[in-house]
Amino acid sequence: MSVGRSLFAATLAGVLALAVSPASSQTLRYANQGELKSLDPYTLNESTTSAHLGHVYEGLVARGKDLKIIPALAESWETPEPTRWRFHLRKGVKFHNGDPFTADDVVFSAERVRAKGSNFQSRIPADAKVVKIDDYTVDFILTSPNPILTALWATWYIMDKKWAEANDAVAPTPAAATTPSYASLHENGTGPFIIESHQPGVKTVFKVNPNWWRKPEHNLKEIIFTPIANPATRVAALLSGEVDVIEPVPVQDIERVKASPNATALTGPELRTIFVGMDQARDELLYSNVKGKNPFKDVRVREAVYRAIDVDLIKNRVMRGLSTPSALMVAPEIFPSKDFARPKFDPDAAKKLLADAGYADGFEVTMDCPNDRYVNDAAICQAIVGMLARINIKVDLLAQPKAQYFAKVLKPGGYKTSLFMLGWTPDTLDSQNVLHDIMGCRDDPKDPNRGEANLAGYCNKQFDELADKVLVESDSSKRDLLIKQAFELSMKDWAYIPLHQQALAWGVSKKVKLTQRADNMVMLYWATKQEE
Amino acid sequence: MTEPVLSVRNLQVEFASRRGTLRAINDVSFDIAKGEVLGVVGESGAGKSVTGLSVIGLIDPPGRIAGGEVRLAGLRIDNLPPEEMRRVRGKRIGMIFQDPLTSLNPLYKVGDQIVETIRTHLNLSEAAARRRAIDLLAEVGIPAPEKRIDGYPHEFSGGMRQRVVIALAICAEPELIIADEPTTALDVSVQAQIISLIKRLGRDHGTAVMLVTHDMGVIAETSDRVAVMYAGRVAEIGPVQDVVKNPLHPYAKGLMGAIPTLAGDDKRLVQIPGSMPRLSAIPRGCSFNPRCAFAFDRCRVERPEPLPRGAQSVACHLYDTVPAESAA
Amino acid sequence: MSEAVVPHTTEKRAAAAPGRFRRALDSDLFYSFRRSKVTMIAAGVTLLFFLLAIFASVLSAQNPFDPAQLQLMNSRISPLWTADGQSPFLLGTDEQGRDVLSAILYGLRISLLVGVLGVVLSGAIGILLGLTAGYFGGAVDGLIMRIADVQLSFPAILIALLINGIAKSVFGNKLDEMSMLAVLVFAIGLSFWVQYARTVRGSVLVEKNKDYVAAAQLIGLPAPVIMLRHVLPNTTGPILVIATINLALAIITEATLSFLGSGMPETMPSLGTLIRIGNGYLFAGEWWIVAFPGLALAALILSINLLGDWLRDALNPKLR
Amino acid sequence: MLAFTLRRAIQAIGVMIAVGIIAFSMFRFAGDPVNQMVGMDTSGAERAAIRKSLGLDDPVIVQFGRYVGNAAQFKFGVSYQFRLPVTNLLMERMPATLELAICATIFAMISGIMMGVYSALRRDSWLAHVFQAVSLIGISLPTFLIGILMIYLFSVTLGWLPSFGRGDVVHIGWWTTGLLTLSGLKALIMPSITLGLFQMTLIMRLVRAEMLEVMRTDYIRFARARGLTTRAIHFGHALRNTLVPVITVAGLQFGSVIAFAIITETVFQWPGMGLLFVQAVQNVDIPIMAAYLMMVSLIFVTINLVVDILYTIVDPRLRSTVSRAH
Repeated sequence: MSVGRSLFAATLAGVLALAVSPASSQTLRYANQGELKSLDPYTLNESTTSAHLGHVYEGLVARGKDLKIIPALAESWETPEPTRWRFHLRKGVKFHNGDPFTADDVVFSAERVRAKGSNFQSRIPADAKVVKIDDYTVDFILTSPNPILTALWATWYIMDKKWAEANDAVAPTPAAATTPSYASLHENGTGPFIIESHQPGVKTVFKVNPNWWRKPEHNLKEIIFTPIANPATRVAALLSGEVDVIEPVPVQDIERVKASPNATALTGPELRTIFVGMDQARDELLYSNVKGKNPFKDVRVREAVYRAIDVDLIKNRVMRGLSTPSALMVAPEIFPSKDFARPKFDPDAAKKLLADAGYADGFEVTMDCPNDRYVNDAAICQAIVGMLARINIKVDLLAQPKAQYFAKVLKPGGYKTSLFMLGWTPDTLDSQNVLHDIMGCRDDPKDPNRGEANLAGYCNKQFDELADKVLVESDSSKRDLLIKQAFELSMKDWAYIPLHQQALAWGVSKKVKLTQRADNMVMLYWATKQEE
Repeated sequence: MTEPVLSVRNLQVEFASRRGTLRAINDVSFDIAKGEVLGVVGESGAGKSVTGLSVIGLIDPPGRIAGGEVRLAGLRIDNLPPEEMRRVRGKRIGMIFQDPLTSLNPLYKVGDQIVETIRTHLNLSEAAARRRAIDLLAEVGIPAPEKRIDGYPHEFSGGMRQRVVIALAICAEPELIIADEPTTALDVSVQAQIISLIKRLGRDHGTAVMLVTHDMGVIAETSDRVAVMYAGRVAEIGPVQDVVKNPLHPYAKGLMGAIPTLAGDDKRLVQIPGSMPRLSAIPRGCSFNPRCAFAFDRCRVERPEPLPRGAQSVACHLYDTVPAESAA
Repeated sequence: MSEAVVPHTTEKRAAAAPGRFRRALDSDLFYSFRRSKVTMIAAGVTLLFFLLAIFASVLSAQNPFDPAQLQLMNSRISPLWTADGQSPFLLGTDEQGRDVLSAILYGLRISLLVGVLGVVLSGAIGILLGLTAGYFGGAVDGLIMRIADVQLSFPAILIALLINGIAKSVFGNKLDEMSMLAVLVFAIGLSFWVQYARTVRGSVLVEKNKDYVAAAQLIGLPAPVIMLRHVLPNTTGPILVIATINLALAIITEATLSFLGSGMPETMPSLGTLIRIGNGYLFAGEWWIVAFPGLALAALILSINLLGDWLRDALNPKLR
Repeated sequence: MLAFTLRRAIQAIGVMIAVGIIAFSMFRFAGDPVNQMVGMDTSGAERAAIRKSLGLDDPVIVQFGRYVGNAAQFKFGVSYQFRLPVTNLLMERMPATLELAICATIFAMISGIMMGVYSALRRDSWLAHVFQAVSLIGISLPTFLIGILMIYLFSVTLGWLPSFGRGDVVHIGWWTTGLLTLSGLKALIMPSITLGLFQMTLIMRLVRAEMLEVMRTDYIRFARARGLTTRAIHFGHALRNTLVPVITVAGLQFGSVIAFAIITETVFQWPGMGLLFVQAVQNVDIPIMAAYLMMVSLIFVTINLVVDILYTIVDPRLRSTVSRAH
């Protein structure tokens, strides 16, 4: 009876599914300002590309709607020893070409992602060993404990060994490849969608994968992705109903989109922190009228600049309320703490501090700023220029497209900046990345990668020691304490001026239900669209 | 007497301009009989070309015929509706312009232009029109017409082009040909040929010709009668021998004096002092009075009307009150 | 973009009508000016714009180029006559609290400066090259005219983009607002010289064969000087027409460059930059940020074009 | 004729070489492509390796030699952004741009000639004045503003026309066309008008001026004196003579249309070469920029050549004496 009933139910469900699914499966049209730049999942570590590829490829782990690490191709894992991670793989998973997914593919992918030309080499420590135990069990053996080993694995996508070998795609396609490899033009993942056609910069069509191992939460039969770089055109396409989802919506258009009868805007805090930095490494600023000394080396000047910037006003006026002023260099989702408050906006104190430092009449300095990277980036910089003008710091603003901007201020360009604005999302979703990359001393002989993105050249050995302890500490409460101490130290030094976490804003048709994730990755396998 | 081919009566042509209305033609009357060649002579600006254009109805705005009438074989044509006037042009009145270099459309073969004109006016087939075009070209003296008919205008010399223009003017056997300075733009050697061609065609087809020129020599050679124009009026009109030998109007005298004669006598060319007034500043009374050696008070206040003097007609007060005596 | 149009007519005219301009100026020009109401209005508007630009600093509520004068508090205020309007911001304010009216006045100054200097530069280059080509003839003429041919087939906007890009890459990131302005002037100047060169060259070729040149040379006067005295007056009319039309084109070119991100920076916006910025706020309902600069630009260019049209017709009696 | 074509062809090659040098030297300095190719967290050593593998560390002269050698074989390398051969990318995008440019030109020619002829023949009618006003406004508003306003009106407010893209395209060999589908045709309307508006204005004014000029010529007067119908005079004689300069200008303008498509394509997200170029500029994608410039130059010189030949076909005076002095 029970067998009969359940059989009956299953049959009924099947019939229903057959009857319903053709009608209810929908085409979702999606437009993003960015582009799907390569189909080889190891070529480019860039969030838009990773998000797109996340529809066709999967990692051992994934991030859920709340960004928590959840099992994906690995059903479960454990750490029998601090340096050994054991992953139990999901059975019955097939790649899009029908190849079964096994431990060999994991071992292969682990080698490929660390090979020369991969842009994701740091996903797995270079000295880690990956060992196949059986077809569905893999061990990762590390040389030192790493509590956040899987933090970045949601975007370490597993590739098919057989397919790669058959198509001469064993080596990852380097970003600088001069001939496209098979893997950069074709995909063979395990994910919920299959790329049917890909015309770079024009259109990419994703068809649903009927053999996906997970039960789909979406009701889509295909996704048509179009990059639309021009913000006004993108918004117009949404308002006129030509696309169902856009990312991002310019902040000034959010109200308009919300007021529209057929679309709405999904907004929420993003993990990216926008901050201002001052060059405190050089003895003389590159771009200033102060000669022979560097005013930003004086902690009073740094505090003055900090106190002269009114982040609330920026939030209300420039960001239209869609930003969260931040005391820390990381978002509260990454390091939730109630112990930090942003030092108060106080232009009079700022003036006094400047006078104390010997700059009562102010000084001149050039500020570098991107104008096509972050939400209203140039406008924020302009506002800051105005605010600093009131404490007599005359700022010459150099707002440039990101290509030129990054070429100038990043390490390869020689950190050529005196005052700048930058945004940062720790892709490990962990504070340690910020402590190490942005606030660690540059030119550490033991760790050349420390301070890689520390454009301000802030350097405090005590701080670096704390950061190193954070890396290896596996006890999370002890770890949080260390992080807190590090942040406190940097605030005492007025090392950086965090401004806010910008809001992410997606435009979504009223026909579409969608989950918004704070890392701003648009995952359409959680989207449902009403019948048309 | 048979009806003249062209009869112009009291023609007035005005140009509206920002300095007021200018009268380019003022009370001009003349007739041309069948087969007759009327020469119209005068300095530039005298209104001779405008007279020709108003006869064929091609005065461009802001010009307009303000008064008088033009009759073609008795039919009044100055007030015809545009479409009917168009049918008159080319069909009943042919026109030849000054510059053969610019009269032909450079982008069309000459044959096409002739055929186009023939077929506009005569109900002929393409082939028949082409045959006629070849005949016409032969008639105007173009060698190897069956070959040249497919040539473009720029492949013809100036004289040859003017022959083509003439062929175009006569292609529908018009009753009247208006030739506006047909030889001015041509070499002297070619001039005579063109003149004799026009004369021959007029004779052969019995066509009336109105020959507009500033060249008294051409007139003397070609015309049956001559009209001397000055400042928009006919100063004197009459048979060509009479006017040349015995000009009545002081202006005509001056003009005739300007013809070099074969006699080669020591009489110096008479120069008329001064120049023709601008249309905007035509003097009161006789428009010639400021330049006239014989002018008297009446000339300065009263406009002289044409007076018949034998076969001639002259607009001069000298011949009104004191007949003939002071005219020497 | 109209470079291909004007030479066709002006070259002919310059050759056919020596001294026409001078004669025209005596009476006809002024008359036809007085006769056309539209032209008078256009001239009035153009003059007004120039005056506004010159006296921008006196007329403005604030100096929009000085960040210290911008109050973020005052951002996005709608025009005075609307419900949320605030004095003294007659036409409202933008995202940065910049008074739209002041920004327009100062932007007008930049736009006109770029336009006028660009036109002057292109005129100077064009006249010089035209004189050189016409006077020397031969290989020099061939070379200059070939360059002109090539350049003519490339739209000014692409040339300006190129020059802009080259300047940017040569000077790297050291370009501040004033040098950006200089780059724009340079880019526009180098994109628009061809028409002048052709006009002047045509006129030189006509004058060169005239007797007085030979006569002047006989008595030992330098021919170029003599020719200059004749050539320049003869070409003044056509050059004036080209310059007027090019002024409008130059201003639009600057605006377009700024749309493509190669124009004046946002800290010293021209009208074009203001429109580009404001464009982003159109959907948000903050129409005044783009509408007024747009209207100002359109009115300015329309007036200049009307003047140019009238000038071209007035100097060409055939068309009257 | 052959000698003439040959001379033009040699000139064209000269132009291409000059453009090549400009393209190379400009893009040699246009910012560091490596920054665009990798994420921000890529290490300095990795960046240096990429630079080396791209040959960006070689002496300039070596890089130029390599560039010329490759360009001569139509090899422009691989796009830094898309990691695809640039030639393929451009060929893929070319149909979109050419289709747009041709539609814009046809629109501009037809409406421009009609409006120009009308306003020349009926100079003082109110409609002629309206045309004049429209033409002035057409050149007084920047293209991008017109495009945005049209999108706002026809896509967002009225919902009649698509705001971006080409709609559905049909593949015919390597060519793609939007002319065969309804959505493709609808998508063409606004971009074509936006792009063609300036040309329309230009052609209209040119036609009007030339027509007025032609109408005053002796051969038109003579044609009237021959009693030809007004139709034959206006459309047979006057228009044909007017069209000679119009063809020249429209032909030369076709190059401008392609270049101006950069703006239109950006506004309407039209997947053509212009959009690719703008994206390449933003991303310092040197191979695409260089190839675009070369490609567009090639189109320009080809057009010039074609226009010259067309010219000789339309104007018989030039057939015998082809030396067309500029």
